[in-house]
Amino acid sequence: MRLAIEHLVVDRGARRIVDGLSFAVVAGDALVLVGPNGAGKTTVIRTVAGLIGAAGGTIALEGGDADKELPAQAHYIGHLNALKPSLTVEENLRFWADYLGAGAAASIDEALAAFDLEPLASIPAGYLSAGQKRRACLARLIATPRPLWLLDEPTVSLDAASVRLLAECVAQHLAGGGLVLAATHIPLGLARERRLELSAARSAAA
Amino acid sequence: MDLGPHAAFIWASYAIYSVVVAGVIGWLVWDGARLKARLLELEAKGVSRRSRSMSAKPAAKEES
Amino acid sequence: MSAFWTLLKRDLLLQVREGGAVGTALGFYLVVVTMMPLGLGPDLNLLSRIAPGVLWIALLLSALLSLPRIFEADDEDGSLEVIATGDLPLELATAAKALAHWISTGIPLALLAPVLGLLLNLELSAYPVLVATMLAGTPAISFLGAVGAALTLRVRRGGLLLALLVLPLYIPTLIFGIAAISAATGGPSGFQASFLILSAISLFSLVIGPVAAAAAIRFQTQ
Amino acid sequence: MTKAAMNPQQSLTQRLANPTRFMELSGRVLPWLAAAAALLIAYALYLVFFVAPDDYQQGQTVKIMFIHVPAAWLGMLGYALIAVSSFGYLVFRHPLADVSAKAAAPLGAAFTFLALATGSLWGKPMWGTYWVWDARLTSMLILLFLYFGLMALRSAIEDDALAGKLCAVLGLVGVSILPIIKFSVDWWNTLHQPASVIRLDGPTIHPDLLWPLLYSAVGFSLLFFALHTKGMRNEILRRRLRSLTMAEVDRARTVSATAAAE
Repeated sequence: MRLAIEHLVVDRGARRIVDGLSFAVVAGDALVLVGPNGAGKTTVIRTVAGLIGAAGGTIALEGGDADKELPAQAHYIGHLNALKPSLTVEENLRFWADYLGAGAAASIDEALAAFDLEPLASIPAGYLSAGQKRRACLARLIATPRPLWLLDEPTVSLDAASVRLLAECVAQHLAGGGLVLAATHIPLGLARERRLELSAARSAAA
Repeated sequence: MDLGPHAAFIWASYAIYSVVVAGVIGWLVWDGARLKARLLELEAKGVSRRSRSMSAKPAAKEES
Repeated sequence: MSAFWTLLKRDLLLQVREGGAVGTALGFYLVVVTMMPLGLGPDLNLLSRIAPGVLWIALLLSALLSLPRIFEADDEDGSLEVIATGDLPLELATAAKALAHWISTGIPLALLAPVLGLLLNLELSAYPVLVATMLAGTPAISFLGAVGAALTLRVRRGGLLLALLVLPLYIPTLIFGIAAISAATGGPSGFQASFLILSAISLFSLVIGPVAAAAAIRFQTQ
Repeated sequence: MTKAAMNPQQSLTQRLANPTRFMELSGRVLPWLAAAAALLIAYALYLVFFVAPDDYQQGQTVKIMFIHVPAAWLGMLGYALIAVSSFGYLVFRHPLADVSAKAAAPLGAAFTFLALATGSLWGKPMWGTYWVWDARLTSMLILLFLYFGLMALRSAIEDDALAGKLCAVLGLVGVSILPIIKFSVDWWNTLHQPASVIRLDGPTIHPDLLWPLLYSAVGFSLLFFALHTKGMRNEILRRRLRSLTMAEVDRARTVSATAAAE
């Protein structure tokens, strides 16, 4: 499986944020987008997730499920946690697993274990601390298997131990032939991790 | 001109009509003149359309 | 389709857990209907004649209060974007959320209407008709309301704008809803025709509402 | 009838695909359009006040009809124009379509308002009251609300591109519900009012009244298109101005960045 992005062009209002960006991510590979604020990291990830329409170029998941759109084969972790405060951690997770998985065998217990959430499973998400909420959000990745992970600053408000949990999950996902496209300031500490520098100058000059 | 017993209503109709239509025309002309003046002002400062198209293409609104 | 029911179930569960919204709408309905006799005088003949209109208009206003909540919470916590990456087309997702609004708000309001009818001296024979027409008409309120809610999603203090956008769209529902009830209390029109047209309007909004709401949401998440 | 009148406008818009070309061509056409409108309206007014006979039933007040009917027609035409433009913008993504929709809304609202105002002033001598819940007047009032909604939505959203798209959605929803609203208001009206309501413009209209009305309708239609063209030109200038301002901001930033690097 291979995520191929060619000559991607994205406009936001009157500004061109991404201009002619090309890269590829192959199975078992993690690509980390780095660069200063405003370089377009979030824009690239949101465009791949189908939340922003591209003004030009192609985005393709080669070798993916031909019956599904790309966004339906990807997990999108944005800045917000998409948790309902009045539902428990487990209910939140189960909803997303059922909604996103649409029939696939959900592994809620596994997901709770992966992010050390078992003690919190029956607590409404509204009571959680920021770091715990982030972990509950990330557990979505494990609860429903999807080949492509799109992680936009996944480590926000995570402590060092939690970052290690995330790194383990990412490593396992990659070992299983998954793909990861991430934007992060904090290194995930992965063995195989390519970095792609997006600079504000690059998109402005192009 | 004798407009009969209801002249006031006829005149009022035409008066409202004139005021609104004149208002719309006046506003459009004034708005156009104001915009043109500000565009000329900017161009005098040296901001050309080319300098804009280099850094940011304006959402295909201007040239597509 | 299972994703549709999952989303519907979650929205209903959230309504139960968070409460508030439905209670507020019902309370508002009660208060508005109570204001009518206080404003118009306690003449029971007059009240029973205008009861269908009062009940429908107050119901529209009460439903209007709860419309912003259809998409607002999901937009604020990022759920809407994740919903958009699901297998379920966004049109069906918006339909599920509008349906949840109808079940959680439209049905309770329709069921409260006969109780309020007592306050307005509505003829007893009209009660089954009242509930039936309101159940047939309120889907239009939820599904057209979803369009307004989606259009004003990111507008700060969009509630008033939402009312301005949506109330004119409710006029056909209002006219035929009232006509159907009036017919049952000896009004000038046939009940069946009004009721069928009312249902047709609801079916029409069932189609157009989710499509337009999904388009509006897509434009805003971009 | 409305649709048939719309088609030339649409194909014209398509031919003028490029805003720069639109500015050139419209700049050349606009003075002629305005002059033709002024001449026709002046001639129509001359006919109305000095030639046309009184209506045997309504007397002199029939003079209000010559501006009332065109206003009502243009109020509806404005919404049809918005609907076609909205469709063009959402389906073909043509930026001029959004410019057209935006320029048409205040014009349509103005003429709808005029139709209501003159209708009301005509109604006082005819019906003895300024407002009756006549099906036509009620429908026009609701149309005015739809215009208000469109304009309020556009002004509430700061991002112009987004405002255009959302207004296009609202415009299409509005136009698809408009026939249902019209139908329900007509139905409601026949339900509550006996058939004795005076028809304002029945088929009994005298031919000597018809010609001034026709001149007036064509004249005001030309005026509407002239105003719409002017509004579109203004909107294009406004967008050009905004992108120039943004270019200036960008340039200032690049200059300061280079200075910092050196």
